[in-house]
Amino acid sequence: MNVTSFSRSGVSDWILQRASSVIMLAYSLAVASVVIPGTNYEVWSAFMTQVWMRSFSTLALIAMIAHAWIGLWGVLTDYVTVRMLGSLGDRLRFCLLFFMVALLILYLVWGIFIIWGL
Amino acid sequence: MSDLRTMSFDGVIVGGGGAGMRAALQLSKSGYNTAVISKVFPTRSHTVSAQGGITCAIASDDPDDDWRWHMYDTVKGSDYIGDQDAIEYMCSVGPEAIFELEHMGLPFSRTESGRIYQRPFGGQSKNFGEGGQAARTCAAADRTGHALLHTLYQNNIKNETVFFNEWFAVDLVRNQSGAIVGVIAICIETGEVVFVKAKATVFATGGAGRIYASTTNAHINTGDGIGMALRAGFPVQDIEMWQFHPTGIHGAGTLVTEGCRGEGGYLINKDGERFMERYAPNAKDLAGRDVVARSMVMEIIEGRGCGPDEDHVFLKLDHLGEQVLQTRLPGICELSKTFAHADPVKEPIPVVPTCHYMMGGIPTNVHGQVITTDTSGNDSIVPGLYACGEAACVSVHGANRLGGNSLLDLVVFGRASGLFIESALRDGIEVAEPTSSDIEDACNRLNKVNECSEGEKSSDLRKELQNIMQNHFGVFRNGQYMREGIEKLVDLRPRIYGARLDDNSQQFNTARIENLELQNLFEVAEATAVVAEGREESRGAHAREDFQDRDDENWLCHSMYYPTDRKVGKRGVNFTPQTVDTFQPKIRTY
Amino acid sequence: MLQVSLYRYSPESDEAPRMQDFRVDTAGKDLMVLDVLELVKSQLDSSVAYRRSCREGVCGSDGLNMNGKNGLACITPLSEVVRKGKLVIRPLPGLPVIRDLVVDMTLFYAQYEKVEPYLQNDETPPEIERLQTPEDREKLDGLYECILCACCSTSCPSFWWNPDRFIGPAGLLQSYRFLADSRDTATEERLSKLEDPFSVFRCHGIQNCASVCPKGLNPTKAIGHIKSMLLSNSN
Amino acid sequence: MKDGRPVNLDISTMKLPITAWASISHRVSGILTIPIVALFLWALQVSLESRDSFQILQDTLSPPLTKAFILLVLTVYVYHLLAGLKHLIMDLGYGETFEGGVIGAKLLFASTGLAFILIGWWLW
Repeated sequence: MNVTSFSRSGVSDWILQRASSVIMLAYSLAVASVVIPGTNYEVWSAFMTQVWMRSFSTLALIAMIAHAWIGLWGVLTDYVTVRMLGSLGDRLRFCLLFFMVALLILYLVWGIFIIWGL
Repeated sequence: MSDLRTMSFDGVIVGGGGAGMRAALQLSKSGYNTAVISKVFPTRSHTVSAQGGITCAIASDDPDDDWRWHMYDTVKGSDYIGDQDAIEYMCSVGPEAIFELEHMGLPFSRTESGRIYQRPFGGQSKNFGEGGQAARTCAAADRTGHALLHTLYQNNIKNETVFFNEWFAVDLVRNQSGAIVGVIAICIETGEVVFVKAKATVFATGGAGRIYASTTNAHINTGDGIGMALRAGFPVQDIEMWQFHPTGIHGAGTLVTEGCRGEGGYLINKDGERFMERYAPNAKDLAGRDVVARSMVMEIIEGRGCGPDEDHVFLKLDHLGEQVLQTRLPGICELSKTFAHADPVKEPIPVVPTCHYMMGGIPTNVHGQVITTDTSGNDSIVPGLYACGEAACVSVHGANRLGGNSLLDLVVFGRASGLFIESALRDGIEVAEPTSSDIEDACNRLNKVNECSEGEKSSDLRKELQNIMQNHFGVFRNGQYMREGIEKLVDLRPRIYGARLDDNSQQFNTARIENLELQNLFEVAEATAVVAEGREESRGAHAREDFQDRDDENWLCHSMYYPTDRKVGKRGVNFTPQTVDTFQPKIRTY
Repeated sequence: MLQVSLYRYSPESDEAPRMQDFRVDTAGKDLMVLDVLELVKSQLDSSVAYRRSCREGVCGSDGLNMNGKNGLACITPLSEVVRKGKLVIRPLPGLPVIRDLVVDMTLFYAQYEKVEPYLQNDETPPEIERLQTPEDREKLDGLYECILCACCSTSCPSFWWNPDRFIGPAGLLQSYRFLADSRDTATEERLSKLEDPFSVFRCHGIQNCASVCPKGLNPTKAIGHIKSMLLSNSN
Repeated sequence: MKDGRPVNLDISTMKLPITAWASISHRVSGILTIPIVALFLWALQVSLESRDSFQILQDTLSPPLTKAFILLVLTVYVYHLLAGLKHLIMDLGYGETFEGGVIGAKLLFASTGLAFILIGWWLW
């Protein structure tokens, strides 16, 4: 089961989960600080295309991928297991995990295209 | 029934309490194939309820403390019918046994210098009674038994002892030459009956406080080992000696440790008077337990009891302050709030003397070997059978046990049994196989219990038994009244052995176990009754209204109860310790 | 009259578990739940199976789920759990039921044994006891008092889903009891066995454990300490 | 474990503390956040493409029903953030007592409620 965990270590997964959440929290605040007062295309676009903001967006995106992987892996290894579902459990979990990882990679590629305006 | 599955071990220990697990640990450490049969998961054994501590001269509180002083106290406490060689062994080996426990991880409370914390307990003195109150009871807050039992279980895990948890031993198996070769046991979970064969069988089955209606004892304290020994025809010793603990919570029966009084608490009557000053001017509330319990009953009889029915007294603790109570007696505060609805920080705890400990039991020597007496009254060893802990009578408690000595007893003699069996196994033990009829004999009782489809409900019979014992064989005893009690027991015997079993299922059938336990309770109760009536004197916990004085001329001896003819006999007390002078019987005052 | 609803299952006669109702005369007293069970067994149905021993909350035998919450039957007064005159007693959640209110605790004990719950110290012990300051001893308070009743672990969802991989609150509390003991020298080895994603890190701070512990202990906090130790150990 | 033994695990019979509900909803909101991320990415893409598409996005998001949907989505996301924040605070050793956990859970639910109102007020 550990093979499919993000870092294969509980300690590193745990640290990554925390670190990524701090990054996303900060990123959400940064974006909110521009969006909440109300914005227009010029301001918004200028803000988001600064190099540091593009880097920050990329970092947040990667943090989100790691965070979601670790979180979902936890969920799947709780409920979608041989113990819970019988012999089907392991295969079903691998399928779902594969699907989730594929989706997250899709997010990553898509996000990078958006962020860097490619 | 000879098609029973057989499991073989070098040593099998019946009972997973402190004594059993200490014996098992000794054996499994030395590499022998050791099994423990316990009717509950080991940490649920009654040792877990021991609170105050384990008395031993480790010289922490007083660097000059001496095990001989502890021995003096114990001999005096026993009212001089404790065997002095056994007491000498316990008190002198004690410190080593305590330090071993600490090395195993037992979380003792500590003094500022980092040593084990010791508190004063009843009956403790320095310098052979001349040096005032001693503080000799090693404690882990007020959860010493819990800490001890868990530590022993943990170390048995470490040493890979085989545990048969939730297995119930039914009866002994004896071969044609009369040697004990194991027990018949039921796996409670599956209902399977198995012959557990062993070169050494150790009874560490604990006490039988459930013979009384009001007891500090757990539901499981049904004297199974005593019952099995008596049915096998072996005598029991000093079985009339039952300790009533002064402070059981009124109504609930739950124990409040003597450590409360050791820490400075005291008893008061309805006038708020500290009445123990009258009964024991020197030791006051820390006199022997028998003395304190009788004094409490006297107060109640004379109309100075507390509460609407004037049927209890109060244990006052509030003057000790919240800080002391929370660090030294946290468990007591919990128990009192739960069972007496009284917060000791603010109000006193209602208490009453409650059946607590069986001083008597299966007679053994210091190696745990079970002793019987032959026709001419000489001691002889029962081959293959050992006993330790409360089930055994070594005897270190005589007619009255001192607080904190039970834990020391079970550790020291559990260990001693293990050590002896270890060396016996090394020398080689040859046992003749039991025949199939030997095994069948041992299954007899179980078969009969299973077949009882008529008869009375065992729960009603149990209640009846407990009430007879409570009313006729309590703190104060009287010949006439005891004889009436014995008659009631005669009537009760066939009814208990014919008790109905409604539930014939195999898996986790607790009704069947309870019927088997009830028969064991009955055997202990009957032995108690017969001997209590027979011992015509007052000594230690045995207080008779019709024989109020101690009679050293006739009764400075152990009582023996022979089950085959239900007769009372006598056995000499050992007065010859090996390294110290004999402590001569004196008038016992506190 | 108290209406008591018991979870019944006998492997020999029941296909599936069922609830059985009893009416118990408590004589208006605020009994403990265990007293009620004893009344049912002695007066109404001797075949009801449950565990009990000390009846004062120190042996840990009678952990049960009473009106939805785990606790010890012997120290839970009716006034604390009964709602609308009704008491529903079910076995501890998440463990296989052997019969009625008796669960198979094999997995629970296995997790306890996994943490090597015994003092490890290879140094030769002194002639007397090992010394320990009162301050160091105090670190064991709130840990060593565990009675292994399993109320905590069987109220923990993480333990429900992974009882074979997640050590669970009871085992981890004991794990920390030895990590925190100044006399134990196996700290590194102990920690290295806890680093995987399941043993400790399945704890999500749900705190059901602390909310049910009949001894008022707090496994969540102990687990927090273990996590901190693992963190500083990995640096 | 012997096969065929039943297990008592009917959550509807259980009384769970508020801390458990906080934790369960943290997990549920986390799972919901996965598709929400796709929405965010889409919105980001459309908002950055051109001035026109930015306008189209604003128009798309203005009907009341859509606003209500956004309110829900943002609340779920904010709940997950706040619950995560609570976790971080607990990791630092605060609120590890059960009482502390209860207060934390109450604060979490209260602040999420507040966030719901504020987001709603902001949207309209």
